[in-house]
Amino acid sequence: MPKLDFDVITLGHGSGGVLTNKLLDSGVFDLLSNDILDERHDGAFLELHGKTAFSTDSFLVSPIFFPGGNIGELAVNGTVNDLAMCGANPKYLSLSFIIEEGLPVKEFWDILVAVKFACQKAGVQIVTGDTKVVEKGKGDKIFVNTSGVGPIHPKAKISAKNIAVGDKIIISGNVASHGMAIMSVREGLEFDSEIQSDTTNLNHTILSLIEQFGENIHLLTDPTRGGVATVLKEIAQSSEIGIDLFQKDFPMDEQVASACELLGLDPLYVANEGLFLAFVSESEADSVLATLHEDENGKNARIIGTVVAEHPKQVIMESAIGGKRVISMLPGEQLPRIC
Amino acid sequence: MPKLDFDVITLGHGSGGVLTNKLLDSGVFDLLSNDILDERHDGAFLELHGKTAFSTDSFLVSPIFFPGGNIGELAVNGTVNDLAMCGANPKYLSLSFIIEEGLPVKEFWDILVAVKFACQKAGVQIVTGDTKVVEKGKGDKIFVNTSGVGPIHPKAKISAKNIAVGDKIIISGNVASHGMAIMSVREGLEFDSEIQSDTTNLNHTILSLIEQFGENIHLLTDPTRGGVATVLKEIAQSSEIGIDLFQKDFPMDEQVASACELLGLDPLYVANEGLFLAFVSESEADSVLATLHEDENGKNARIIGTVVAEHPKQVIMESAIGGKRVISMLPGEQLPRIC
Amino acid sequence: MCLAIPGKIKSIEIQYGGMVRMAKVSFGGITKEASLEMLPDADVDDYVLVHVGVAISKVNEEEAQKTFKYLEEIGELGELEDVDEYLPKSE
Amino acid sequence: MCLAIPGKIKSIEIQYGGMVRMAKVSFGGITKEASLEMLPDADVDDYVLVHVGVAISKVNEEEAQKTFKYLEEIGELGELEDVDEYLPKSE
Amino acid sequence: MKYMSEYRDPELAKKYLEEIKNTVSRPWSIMEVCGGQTHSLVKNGIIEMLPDKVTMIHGPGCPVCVTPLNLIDKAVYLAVEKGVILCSFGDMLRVPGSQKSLLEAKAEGADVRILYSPLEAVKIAEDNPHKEVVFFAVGFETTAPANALSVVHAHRRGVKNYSILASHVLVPPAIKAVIDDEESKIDGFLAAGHVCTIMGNTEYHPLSAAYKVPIVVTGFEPLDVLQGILMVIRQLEQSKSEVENQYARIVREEGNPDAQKVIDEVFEVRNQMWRGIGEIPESGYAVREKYADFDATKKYNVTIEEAPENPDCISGQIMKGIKKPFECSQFGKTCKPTNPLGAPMVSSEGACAAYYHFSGLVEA
Amino acid sequence: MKYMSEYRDPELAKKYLEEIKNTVSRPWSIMEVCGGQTHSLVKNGIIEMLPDKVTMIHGPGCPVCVTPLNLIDKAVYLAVEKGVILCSFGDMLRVPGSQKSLLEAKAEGADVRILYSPLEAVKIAEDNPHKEVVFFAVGFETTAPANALSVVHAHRRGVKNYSILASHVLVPPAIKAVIDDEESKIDGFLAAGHVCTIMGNTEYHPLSAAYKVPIVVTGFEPLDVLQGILMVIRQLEQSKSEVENQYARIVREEGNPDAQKVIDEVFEVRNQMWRGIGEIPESGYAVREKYADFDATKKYNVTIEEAPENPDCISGQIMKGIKKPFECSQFGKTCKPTNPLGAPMVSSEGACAAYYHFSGLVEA
Ligand code: SF4
Ligand code: SF4
Ligand SMILES: [Mg+2]
Ligand SMILES: [Mg+2]
Ligand SMILES: [Mg+2]
Ligand SMILES: [Mg+2]
Ligand SMILES: [Mg+2]
Ligand SMILES: [Mg+2]
Ligand SMILES: [Mg+2]
Ligand SMILES: [Mg+2]
Ligand SMILES: [Mg+2]
Ligand SMILES: [Mg+2]
Repeated sequence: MPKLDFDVITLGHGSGGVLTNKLLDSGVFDLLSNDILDERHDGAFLELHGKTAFSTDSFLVSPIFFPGGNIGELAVNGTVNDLAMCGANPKYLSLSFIIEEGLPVKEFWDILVAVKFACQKAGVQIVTGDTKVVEKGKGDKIFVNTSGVGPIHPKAKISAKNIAVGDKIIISGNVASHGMAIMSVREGLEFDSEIQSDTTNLNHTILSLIEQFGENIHLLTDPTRGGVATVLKEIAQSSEIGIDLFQKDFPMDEQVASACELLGLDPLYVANEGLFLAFVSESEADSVLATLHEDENGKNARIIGTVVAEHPKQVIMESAIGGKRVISMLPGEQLPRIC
Repeated sequence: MPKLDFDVITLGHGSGGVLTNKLLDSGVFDLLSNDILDERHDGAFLELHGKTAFSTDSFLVSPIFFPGGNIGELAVNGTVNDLAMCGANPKYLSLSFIIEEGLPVKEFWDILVAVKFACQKAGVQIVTGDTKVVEKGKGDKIFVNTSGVGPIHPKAKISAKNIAVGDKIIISGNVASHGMAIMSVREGLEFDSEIQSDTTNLNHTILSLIEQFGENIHLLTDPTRGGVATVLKEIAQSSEIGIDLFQKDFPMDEQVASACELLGLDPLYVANEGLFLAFVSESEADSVLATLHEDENGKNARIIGTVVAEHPKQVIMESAIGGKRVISMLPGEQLPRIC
Repeated sequence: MCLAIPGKIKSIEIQYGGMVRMAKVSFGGITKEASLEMLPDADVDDYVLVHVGVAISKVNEEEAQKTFKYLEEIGELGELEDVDEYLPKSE
Repeated sequence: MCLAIPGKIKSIEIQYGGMVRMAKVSFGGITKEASLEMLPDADVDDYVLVHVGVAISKVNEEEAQKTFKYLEEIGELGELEDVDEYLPKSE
Repeated sequence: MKYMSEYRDPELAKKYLEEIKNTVSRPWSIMEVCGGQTHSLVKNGIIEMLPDKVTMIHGPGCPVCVTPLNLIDKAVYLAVEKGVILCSFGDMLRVPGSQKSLLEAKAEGADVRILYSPLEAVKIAEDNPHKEVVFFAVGFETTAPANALSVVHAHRRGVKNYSILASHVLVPPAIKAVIDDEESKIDGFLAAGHVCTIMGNTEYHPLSAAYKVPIVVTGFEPLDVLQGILMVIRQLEQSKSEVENQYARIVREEGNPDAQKVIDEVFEVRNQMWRGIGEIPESGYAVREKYADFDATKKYNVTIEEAPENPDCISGQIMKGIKKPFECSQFGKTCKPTNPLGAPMVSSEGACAAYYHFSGLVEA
Repeated sequence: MKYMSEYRDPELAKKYLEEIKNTVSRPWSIMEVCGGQTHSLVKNGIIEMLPDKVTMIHGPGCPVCVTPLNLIDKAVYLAVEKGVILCSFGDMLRVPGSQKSLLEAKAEGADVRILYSPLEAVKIAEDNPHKEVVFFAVGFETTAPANALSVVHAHRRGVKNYSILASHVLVPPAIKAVIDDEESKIDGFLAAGHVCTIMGNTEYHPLSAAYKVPIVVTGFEPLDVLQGILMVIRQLEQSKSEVENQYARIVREEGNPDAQKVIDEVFEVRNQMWRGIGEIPESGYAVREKYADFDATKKYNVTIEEAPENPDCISGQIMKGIKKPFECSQFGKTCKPTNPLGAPMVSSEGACAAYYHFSGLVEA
């Protein structure tokens, strides 16, 4: 970390004046240096050709540092993954901070370092950015927005319209790890072996699936906010398909499961990162699964459900003991229950 | 406004579940409807060809409704203008909200309406978006991030490297109006005839200048945070040029000037919107000015300075009475003074 | 349901100058504090049922097996496999 | 500098049950409240100097012109144009 | 988890279901008293797996659901008007008051905090000596020791800015009220295992004898519930009416005497309003005079006018098992978990919400 | 604006400059006492336009700059440790205390508010009855009536949670201290027009007579300052030492008696520490015993150890006109407006900051 003559971010650092320039010139942003970003104009100059995906997300997470990561890599991975879910090869990201005054510069630095490594791992560049500062009590340490663009893979045919009866629904890994890693900090849970957020970039995994299976990948989506249940119910509703799920097939870390029991939370509604759902042709489902098992990001992948002609718009889950229940969307925030 | 069964935005609306879907389906976002946005995937699918500009900004302003506009149009215009300053034709925007719980839905609606009209006026589309909600006391009503892309005009040659000695610096309109319109609300100032923020999209104005004057437009920049003084000092420093300014030539609304006197603020450091600075060839300066005077966004345009060989990196202003002073950057937030 | 789940006491600590006996209780790999004031004789390695941060019952190991044996006991399940199969596994 | 600027009283209001006399003062098109407690005889249309929300002096119109006349007065400026040119214009 | 996942074994569940099918000879209505059992039945899809002759009736077993409207209004008042730090269990936040829920009060800026345990509230009070902290102490007998303990802790540690807004409801008087209602026709009960963990089973023997109903104290895992149902049916088929303990791994006949002691130290039995049901004699706890300083109702002496319940909501009949949620005219229409008209639509333990979420009767 | 922009006329300014040039025959050092005049000189580029023979010396005329370090530490303490709503004028926020500035305290979460007027602070106190509100009442004589008035208002309106942390400094004793310093060689003074608006000119006659220096009470617009300079030079050239009033449109010989009355009602004269200069006898105001309830120093009885000033900072010599800012070894190096070592680098009225911003001696 470069030596600075300030320890915390203050309003002045967002005022656009000397302090803003001082922050910009302090060297902290050198971490992200590349030819495009270094131009430092009002925007970045890119070359793009043809079908392109464009996505945005704002990230707010408390705590900003959590087991397995921090808000910086979350923000990079979030947009990288949204682009990947479109079948795109994420290339250029914007990075915009809203910092609450008083944030230690050290924490800001750590976030930038995480951004840098997440970008490296994903193979993307931050090409334009923005830093704003809000008064104490008008923010929550730091909010990060990333937006991104990238060319769509020529073999990608990702669209909910391609979903067909018989399609298998593959989940790429354990559910609820990210949400519970964060909840564990908030609720003061201690884990025997740490539960980690599995935030990571999925673009390499996804693109090699598309490369290999092309139009047999019908839909990709990352079940972040609202969890697996909500995102599947959304798809069932908007695409007017029926979905059957099997509780016993859901991969889940035992500690994560225990934490959910303790707090009375349903893991199907807990937020995920570094996880995706793929709707794939029945015929290729096993091959996709086998390919995923070779990948670090897919080693726990499982088929959790099937697209069915019956009960359109409904998601029905068979419980571990064989009973059936209907899956609806998360009605509001999941709050820890006592009863 | 569509009839809704909720009056305020709550945490649940950002949870990703039913309420989020309810908000998405409520019809409020139908305002922004277009084919690309309506796909509702994790990102938007675009066609882009060749040199493209990409820019981002997060917008936080208090109050969110101010004389002459609101944060919604500010956010659209901000990114539209940043793209225009790159010589680009802004086409596609992302729109990301961070809402503090408790925001009246009516206010959210009014912001979306402003977004819509600002998009229409600028000729851009919102193609992807995101809505997050933070707990009360962890935000400030609403923060808006926009990012945008657009093809660069073939005749555009915008680069600080093109600035030459003799270049004239043109300001497109009155200084300090936006900042003082906002300050007036915060400080409880009443204006005889309302001071209005001049937030607006400048892309049409800019692109017609580029169309007409091509490479004679050397640099474009919008003096937002930090004001005219800071942005010119930044350019002088990074491009190692000298700049002479003439105080008497600065166009300013009389009420704005009075408000600055009252609060002890220097209008040169007050934030602007809907305003740009152009560095243009000496030979074309008068023609550029004449063209601007025909444009609603340039009717008060003036030449305020010249690029000089003397005092590189320094900006020197001749006061109204003929004395000289050096212009430096805003040292921190401008705070109202008593003494 | 008065959400309550069973966990194993890992350690016991006396807090507030002897006023409160608190346990670290492990629930399938996660640990949370619980008051032992309602179970003065609970000790390390005991399984206890915890509700809103208070341990309210010690699990009776012998009784715990009855659910697995019940069908056999009522004599209606001749060919029931070895009951042990269902018994809590040792960790 | 003890930032203080002159403005014109537009209206006067009695606040806090007669305790405080407040004026709306117009400064070149903007209006702000100021206490008149230090200037009990100030009235609507008077120009007053306001510092941190308190009017502290009434502007003396006659004296105000002396700065424009001074050079003439000290006899050093034979060809001084008509002083009126510099006088405050009526609105 | 040990003593938990073993009771989810699918094969044994199948065998229990078979045995239930083999045992039942004619229709029986069984009420699971506790919302946790309702949750387990619905979430595991057990209801559809039971033979048609077995009808499960969801009882009043969600303390959140039966917390009186007026008390929620008081909690909101304390948070909004008195500026206290109002602490509560998460499920209490969404319950509608007559004007607003605690969640809405929070969205408007009140300092409402969700806690896992009332003991944490005492710490918050210690950490915020300049603020008043009120814990909204709802619950059945199960939660009473923890709530009482928080008062004892605050008292011992000299924490003066802590109090509880108590709304405790007691299960046996509620069962009695249900049986006494002439419209209700319930043949047997699954009693609430965790309530009995505290209070023991002794109160149920006279009930079972007087009304001639089988009562089986039951746990919450699928096998627990299935075994409980089987035990009730076996009694019914054999015309028995006894108290049995399915959940003996947790529940002792005499309950937990230490827990009873701390309850008795802090609380005394009183008549209690049950939302949707009405007043039930001797069915709740009040804070004893001795601890009046920790009783938020006395400390703030708040009187809030009784607001009328939504007249369309038939939650009382639902909680007594007289009607099923889908027989309510508002169910899934104006009344949804995102906009509950009555309390049983709020907590996922509530009978209406349980049906709404898991049984697929409505489009979410 | 009327009575303002007229005094910025470029042509008349040129004529004043010409006249000054024609009048001056040998070098003179003139101190503008008030930071507002410094600001005007620097911002309008007047210093470079004056003939070389006229040297302007920047006086101690920034009340923010001379507020004692210890008092800033107290304000920070009240905001951070006592949790009061600390209100202040904007320029006070950046002044470094021994640990931190109020701006830094604010960034760390203290409730520090910038106000335009002390009268607003009384309203804040009324609106926040459960909080303590302290106004950091700094200023010269000019600001004293407003600060005193806030106390009178609070007293009359029965506002008990309001007090002021007073740090008033008086100009005439400071001028005397400057003249008395043997190192300083000042030939004439521009007195501070707004201070005289309150106090009148009478105090300056004995000073001018005793020390044989011309004193011209001067305004703040370019023509005011130029006329004031010309008036001083004319006296000097004619070996006069009188008190003249350049700013008669605002300043009456007797000042403002109503303002003096409210000052006298609330304050009494005391010895006062001036940051960078030291104690000057009878150069400040203390809140009278009668209003002790509104005196934050008494109300909170805070004692904070005197911290040493930064030894490299020569602000005392600068404020007495003995040295110029660029003669300070730290100027523009370790000491900048974004990181001020001494107070004159803080407010743009401060001599060091004025030089830093406007005169181009450093790379910003
Ligand atoms: S569905 Fe709603 S209105 Fe009907 S009984 Fe249940 S809670 Fe009341
Ligand atoms: S430049 Fe800084 S260190 Fe030097 S005298 Fe001025 S304030 Fe003090
Ligand atoms: Mg996205
Ligand atoms: Mg990680
Ligand atoms: Mg996303
Ligand atoms: Mg996504
Ligand atoms: Mg920006
Ligand atoms: Mg930008
Ligand atoms: Mg507008
Ligand atoms: Mg911008
Ligand atoms: Mg810009
Ligand atoms: Mg999103």
